[in-house]
Amino acid sequence: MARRARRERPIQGAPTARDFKGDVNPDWCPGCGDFSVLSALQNAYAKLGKGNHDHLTVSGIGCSSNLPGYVKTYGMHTLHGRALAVATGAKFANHELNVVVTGGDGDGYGIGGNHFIHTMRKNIDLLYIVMNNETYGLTVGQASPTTVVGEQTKSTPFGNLESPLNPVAMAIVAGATYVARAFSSERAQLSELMYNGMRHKGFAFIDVISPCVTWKKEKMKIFDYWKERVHLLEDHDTSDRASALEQAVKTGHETQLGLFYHDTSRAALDELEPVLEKGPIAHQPLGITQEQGDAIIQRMM
Amino acid sequence: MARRARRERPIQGAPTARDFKGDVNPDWCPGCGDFSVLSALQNAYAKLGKGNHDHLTVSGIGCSSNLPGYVKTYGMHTLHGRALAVATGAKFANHELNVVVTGGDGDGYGIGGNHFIHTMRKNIDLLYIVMNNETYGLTVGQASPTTVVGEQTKSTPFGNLESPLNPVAMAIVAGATYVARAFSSERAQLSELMYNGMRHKGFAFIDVISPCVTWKKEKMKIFDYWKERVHLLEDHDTSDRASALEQAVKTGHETQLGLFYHDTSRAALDELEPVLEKGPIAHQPLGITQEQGDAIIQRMM
Amino acid sequence: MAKYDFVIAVGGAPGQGIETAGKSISQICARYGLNVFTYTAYQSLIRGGHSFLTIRISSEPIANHGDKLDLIIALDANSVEKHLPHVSPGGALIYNSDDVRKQPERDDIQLCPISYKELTNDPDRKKIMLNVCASSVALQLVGIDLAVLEDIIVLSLSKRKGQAIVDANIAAARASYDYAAEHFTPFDVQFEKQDPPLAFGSGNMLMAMGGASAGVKFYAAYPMSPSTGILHWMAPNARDLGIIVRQCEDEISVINMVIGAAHAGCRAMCATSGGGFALMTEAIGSAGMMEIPIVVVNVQRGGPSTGLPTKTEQGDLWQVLGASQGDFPKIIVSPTSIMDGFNTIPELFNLVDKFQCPGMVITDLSLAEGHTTFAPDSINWQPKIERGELITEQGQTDGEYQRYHITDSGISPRAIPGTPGHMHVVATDDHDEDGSLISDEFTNPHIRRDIMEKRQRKMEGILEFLPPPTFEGPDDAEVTLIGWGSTHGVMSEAAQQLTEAGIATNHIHFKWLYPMDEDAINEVLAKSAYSLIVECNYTGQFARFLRGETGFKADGHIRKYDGEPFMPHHIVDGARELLNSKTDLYVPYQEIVV
Amino acid sequence: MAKYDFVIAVGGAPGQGIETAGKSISQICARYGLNVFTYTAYQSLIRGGHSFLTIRISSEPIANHGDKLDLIIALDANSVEKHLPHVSPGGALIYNSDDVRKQPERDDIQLCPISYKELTNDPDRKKIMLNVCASSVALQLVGIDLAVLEDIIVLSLSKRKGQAIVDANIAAARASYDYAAEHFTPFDVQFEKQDPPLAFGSGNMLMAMGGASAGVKFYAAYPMSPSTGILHWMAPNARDLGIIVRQCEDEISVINMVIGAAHAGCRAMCATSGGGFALMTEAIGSAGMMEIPIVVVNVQRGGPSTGLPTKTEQGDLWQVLGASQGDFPKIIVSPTSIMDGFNTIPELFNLVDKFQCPGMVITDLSLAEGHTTFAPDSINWQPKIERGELITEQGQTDGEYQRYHITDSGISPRAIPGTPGHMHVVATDDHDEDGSLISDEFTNPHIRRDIMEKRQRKMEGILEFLPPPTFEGPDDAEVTLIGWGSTHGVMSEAAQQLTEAGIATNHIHFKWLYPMDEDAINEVLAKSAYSLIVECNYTGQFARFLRGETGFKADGHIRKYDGEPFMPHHIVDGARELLNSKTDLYVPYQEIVV
Ligand SMILES: Cc1ncc(C[n+]2csc(CCOP(=O)(O)OP(=O)(O)O)c2C)c(N)n1
Ligand SMILES: Cc1ncc(C[n+]2csc(CCOP(=O)(O)OP(=O)(O)O)c2C)c(N)n1
Ligand code: SF4
Ligand code: SF4
Ligand SMILES: [Mg+2]
Ligand SMILES: [Mg+2]
Repeated sequence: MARRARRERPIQGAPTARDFKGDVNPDWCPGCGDFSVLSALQNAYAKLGKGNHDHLTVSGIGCSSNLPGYVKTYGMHTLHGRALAVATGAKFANHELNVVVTGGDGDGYGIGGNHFIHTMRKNIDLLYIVMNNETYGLTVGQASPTTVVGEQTKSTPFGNLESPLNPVAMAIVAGATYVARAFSSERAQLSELMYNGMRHKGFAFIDVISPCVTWKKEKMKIFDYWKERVHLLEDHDTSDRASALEQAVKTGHETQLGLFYHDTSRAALDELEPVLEKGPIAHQPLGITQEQGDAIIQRMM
Repeated sequence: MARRARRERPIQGAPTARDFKGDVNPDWCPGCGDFSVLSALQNAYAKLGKGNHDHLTVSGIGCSSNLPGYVKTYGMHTLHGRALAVATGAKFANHELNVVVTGGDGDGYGIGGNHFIHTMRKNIDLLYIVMNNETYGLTVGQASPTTVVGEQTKSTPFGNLESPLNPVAMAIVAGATYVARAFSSERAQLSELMYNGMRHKGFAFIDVISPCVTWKKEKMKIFDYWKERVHLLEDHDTSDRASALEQAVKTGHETQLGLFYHDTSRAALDELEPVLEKGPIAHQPLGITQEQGDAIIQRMM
Repeated sequence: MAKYDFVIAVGGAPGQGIETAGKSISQICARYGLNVFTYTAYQSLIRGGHSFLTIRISSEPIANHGDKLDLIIALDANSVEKHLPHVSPGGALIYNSDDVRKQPERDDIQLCPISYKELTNDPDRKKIMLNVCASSVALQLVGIDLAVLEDIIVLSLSKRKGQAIVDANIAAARASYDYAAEHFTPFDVQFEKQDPPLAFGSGNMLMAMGGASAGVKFYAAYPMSPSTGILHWMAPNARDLGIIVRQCEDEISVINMVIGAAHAGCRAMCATSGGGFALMTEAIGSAGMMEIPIVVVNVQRGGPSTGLPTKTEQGDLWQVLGASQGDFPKIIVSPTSIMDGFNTIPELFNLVDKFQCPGMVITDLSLAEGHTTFAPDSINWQPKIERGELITEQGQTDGEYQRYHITDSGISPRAIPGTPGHMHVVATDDHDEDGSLISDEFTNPHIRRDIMEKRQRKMEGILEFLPPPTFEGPDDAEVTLIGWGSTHGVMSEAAQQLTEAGIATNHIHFKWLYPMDEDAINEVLAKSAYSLIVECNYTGQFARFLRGETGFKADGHIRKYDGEPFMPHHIVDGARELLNSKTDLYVPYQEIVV
Repeated sequence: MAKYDFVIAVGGAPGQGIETAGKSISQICARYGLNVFTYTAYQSLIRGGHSFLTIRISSEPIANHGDKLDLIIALDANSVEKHLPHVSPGGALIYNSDDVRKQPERDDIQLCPISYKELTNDPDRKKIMLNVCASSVALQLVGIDLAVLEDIIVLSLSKRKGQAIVDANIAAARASYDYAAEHFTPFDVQFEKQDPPLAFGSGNMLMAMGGASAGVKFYAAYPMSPSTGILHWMAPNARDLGIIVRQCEDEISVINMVIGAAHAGCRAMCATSGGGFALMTEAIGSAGMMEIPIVVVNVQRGGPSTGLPTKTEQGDLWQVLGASQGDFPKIIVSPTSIMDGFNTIPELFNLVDKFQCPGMVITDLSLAEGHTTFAPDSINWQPKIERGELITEQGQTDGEYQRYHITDSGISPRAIPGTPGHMHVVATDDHDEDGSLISDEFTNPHIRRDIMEKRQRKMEGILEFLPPPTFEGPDDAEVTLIGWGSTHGVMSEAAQQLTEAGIATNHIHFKWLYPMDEDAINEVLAKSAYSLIVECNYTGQFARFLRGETGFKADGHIRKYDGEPFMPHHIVDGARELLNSKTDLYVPYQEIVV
């Protein structure tokens, strides 16, 4: 949609959410849950206090995946399902960047499912925000891996027969070290979870209920539907993996919001890589020395 | 390796494991754990009592994935990582076939990880046997998604930095309805688990510790290594998902063998498909009737 | 009877009911027995953006959206501004005067302002019936009976919306119709009923229907524009027709499921667009190696990469040609019209079943999302079904069965799992006649050569079944237009226009793309005059491929790669310009910017 | 100094130490300053099967494994039987007489039975030192000093095995050497030391080294034969050289990580074989669209599909040409020798950095797993590194920054994330100059056309940097051999053999495959005599591609697709036969079946 004037002036003083407003206005449907996710993210970026250029926002393809265009950071709008892999590469190239990955449930849990599991297993230092609307929004409303049983969609006109995936439980089992669920309408909580997720060293994951007002049968009533179902996760020890899993598996018709699991004991993969001790490889001089080369040849003789 | 004479005579009387011996002798290294998996499978096939032609054994690519060539059933030796998807298609085409999928940890948990999760989520009626040797055997010994931290392999000469995946816990969370772990040396238990897995209507999964004697540092000592670590899962209610998960997550240096989880309440996806009520679609007459066609045209006018 | 060729276009923001207006107008014309072809320009957005639907209506058969815009319905102010210049002289513009600050100015067309406020009693002024008002005015101007419109409103709304809404819409339609009769001048062209009434559908629908008629029993998909229409047809029809429809986790699982289902005995099919097809390529090669017949449809959109999801292009030819590593038998076909999309599917299934190999359909958004009318009895619901050498019962072979038995034709009888006495393993590793891996026995280069030659011999057999490109128009021409696939309709018309303008032009068109019979094709190409290859991509993918297979080098090229499909005059202009210049490339300017 | 060209081959079951024997013999020769080229025929098995290692040794430079087998070491009975016929007349066969029931029979060669029992005191008779015994005999026969062998044994064993084992091996070597001196007749050819001593490595190693020298800082892989050698070099060298090496969950993540790393400022690379490459294709197009420079290596093996994992072929050309949907700038190169593999990587990185596009290296098992000797100082460890228009600091541009700024060259300066003041979004959707999606603003066809033309203009710039195919041999020839990539060495030698035999032959060879400069290439091709395209695949992938790009149609074709690489005489025989026949295709018979 209409593009706004480009602002190249550097941030003055402490950054504010406004400093993270992108050059393009979102093209989401009015009322889409993703708007709140965007503004929560802009807040979290601001709160972190770094310059715009220190962040890299990476996404796949989908309505939700259009997000990087709407924030003022470096951005990559990659292939459908591949954002986590691209982000991992970028993180290894420059581990000083704050790398945030955003996308949808189809993108992340459908086609991107394998990267989802393995990026968590490896505990890559990323914040991953999934705008879970339980549908394929951009392709006009088919079932997604989180669509509930019985729901009629364009691809399941007789009702969905497949059980949905439980992303939070999957994340805890697969090895994510910061696992949360949020609701886009609870914007303050969401922003706080994002902020802490960025500060967490390791893989931070937030499954955000971010309703689609266009393809969900209930249309705008979808927000009421969710408001009835969510409640805060309370009296929960976030360092207790077993209990986090127990809470996560419970999720059925009701959904708990908050931080399920936070493990500060496991190092992120980049912290374990001796090669990165000298600083980002993207900043290292290219090539190798003659001495290194000679040593290699020596071993070949 | 040397091919044996082709036997086309039909099974006489109750089938025995010998009836399921393939035309080709395995080319695995002497001592490889996969031999026991193969013979346990031949036993289980025999015990099920059907004809050879009623079974379809499907695999990907890897040492372990060579298995379909060594059993006397219909077989598909598909692409690396894709066996579950191919098997799902075959099962839907002819749900009267007993479809068994065999493969390795790299094939199933590495490149095939997305199919692994989603096939379980959908509860497709398959038996999936993973010969987990914690390495990429056929490609001469790189780290796999189940390789333990610190292990030196061809791809991790300084020691593996990545945490391994927990396949049993993943399976329970993702929606498999029959989840077990076995050890190739415990052949009787393995065969029994396979037999029950075939009879289970829904997705049955067995993670089998099947040591590689060639690429594991300990070589033949690998069996001793495992024998010290495994013990039977006892006093466990297999219908209790939470407790199954608790047991599965515990797995660290010690490994429990047996059936973790068995859910008989959830229907397999083919049972939910009204289209299959008339029998396998592979046996239905092709095309549509003139009346059906006319009705379609009518809706277009 | 009067001959006419008239174009109505509807512009507006998504959500304003452009599709509904377009569908109503098209359906009314179809019921009138008129020929309709539509094309919609839109964006990869759910809300916002701008859509522009072109409905060409003719008393004669048509196969593209034409050159002119006689009557434009502008549903919002933006459309008025954007499309005012696009109305052909003598045409008309219908717009909502409530909305427009500055009245549009053009002397050479009829301006038809209507006031939504006055025509409806929509208390919220949500303008949800604006499309109905504007359509009614349009239909009045071309002489369509109001009753027909009312029928359509009742039919399309009643089920979902309830009587009050239907009544309000009908009232708005009547008021608008009457208003038009009173205030505007009707067109000289007045639509007349023809016989028989026609049906109306898109390329995607017709390919899906072709699949159903061919006996597809397993259809798998992962949504991807512009191929999703096939899934959206298959899913609601599945239960009725006994088709299993699966939405999968990704395109890799889609095609591998299709392969599994095909191996187990079904006719199985899938469709996607370029990016999804890229993910499928590895498995296409595996179907070639295992000799499993499957059909994969690639509905091209603007590339490269995610590209232009809602725009058209013929840019994936080399991707389809180069799908998967190594050499293996395969068939590639590109339907030449929406209706041909229906027929191509059973034709291709018969070939892939006979030759046990993957078949690929390469088409594009312009056909797949384009809609056309067709005579109901032009559809052959029960095409010939030939499944090739299939073993489904014990005793069909005597003695030893070898899945990959080496034969002169390269075709080895195929036993379906579940059949007693024919157990075998199909493998993606290369294998001996009986399916055992060559690598399992010393990788014998002689066995390898034999089995490779067996497979590739099938390509010679396939060639015999593929007709050469069509040749249309005068033998003795000044210009020859050469094209492939979806552009047949627009090129035919361009050839005709050129011929009528005194530049005799003929037209060679390719449907079957691979394998190519060099001699047979060169025989047709030998009839070329000054030859121009017309295609919808940047590098001339077809021209380069054709030259490689036949040595044929065209004299010039007309290429478009801005996302919008060719209109006939783009080609006519290109031919004129190239005839008179020393350059060999013409890239048309896209006048209608949406 | 005497000139000689001698081939030693070692056959046996995997696990018998064939690789060790081969490596020792090769390394000894390398230290002698002799030129060595090796090729190993093996299967996709871990145990079982049969391996056959050919070591060609020459006083002159060589680039293929030759035509003959002067001396065969048969480590097991199976090898004796299999390879007895392969020994060239006047040659010799070394075998373990303990093992062989029936003594081999041939009058025209020297039979050299040795008794493992007698030569060693290996109490378990595990024959683990048989390779050492046989190598010692072989080396004695060609006049190599025992001391050199001892050095190699000490070097290769000491670290891992301990002194006792080293001593036993040395004792066995000595006993065998002495036994040979006493019982067998030395060859006329006696190897002589040359200067300087040479290094020895495989194509995979040299491509990896080329990557390191080019400044690759991020290497990702998923294991796939025959490309895994690059990973196996990168992984142990990573820490020393400051390279991040990641093994990923699949090839899709491999290439997407490489794209991420490249975008963030690294030189990043990956390698795979055909099936893995198929999975990478979608992302290759995305690198084209986002304009991110990456290098992807496809080491071809026998196809289609999983095919022949341990065999060679040039069968993926069309897959690489057709990788991903749509048109986008890209560069495809095929190294012409093992050493050229080293140089190609930095050359390609400079190009992709300059033109911000994906670069693809297409090579095959014969080069990647073939080993050769080379002079240590022939390696340029510090090649020119040119990163193109890169913005890494604030102030490099004044005012507004547009990532995809439209320029005459099509190249837009590239800002690296982390650089202040140059924030932008790269997108796989098509986009405007500033990176905003075209679909976000009415999918403007004019913007689309401009940005597409901007991207494609880079292809013209690239052309200027790509040298035409090489031309070698007499201008005035009877036959012209035309090839691409890995076959350079064997074709050169075939051309020479033909010329020596009175059929004057020249040789045109392609390294840079895409884009192709039609005129420049036709200028070289114009020098062709009776032209034969030589390639290692079934359908003539290169011939068809070359014809498409240039119109050139060869007079004949020599093709091999049985998994084994060409030997010079295959081509010589083919040229002779085609010259004298009416057919235009020759497929050599593979004599050595392993
Ligand atoms: C390989 C590939 N397959 C399919 C598509 C089509 N596609 C675009 S977005 C999308 C789904 C988006 O769903 P989700 O990720 O949940 O995002 P949402 O639109 O719901 O926010 C699909 C299937 C694609 N772009 N690429
Ligand atoms: C797409 C693709 N990538 C890579 C390969 C190479 N490959 C063959 S087997 C294998 C790993 C096998 O490991 P696993 O599945 O654990 O089986 P194992 O050999 O250990 O039994 C790989 C990577 C391939 N065949 N296809
Ligand atoms: S379609 Fe749904 S998810 Fe997409 S922008 Fe609209 S409301 Fe949001
Ligand atoms: S390499 Fe390992 S897994 Fe493969 S056959 Fe040998 S022992 Fe078994
Ligand atoms: Mg979604
Ligand atoms: Mg394994």
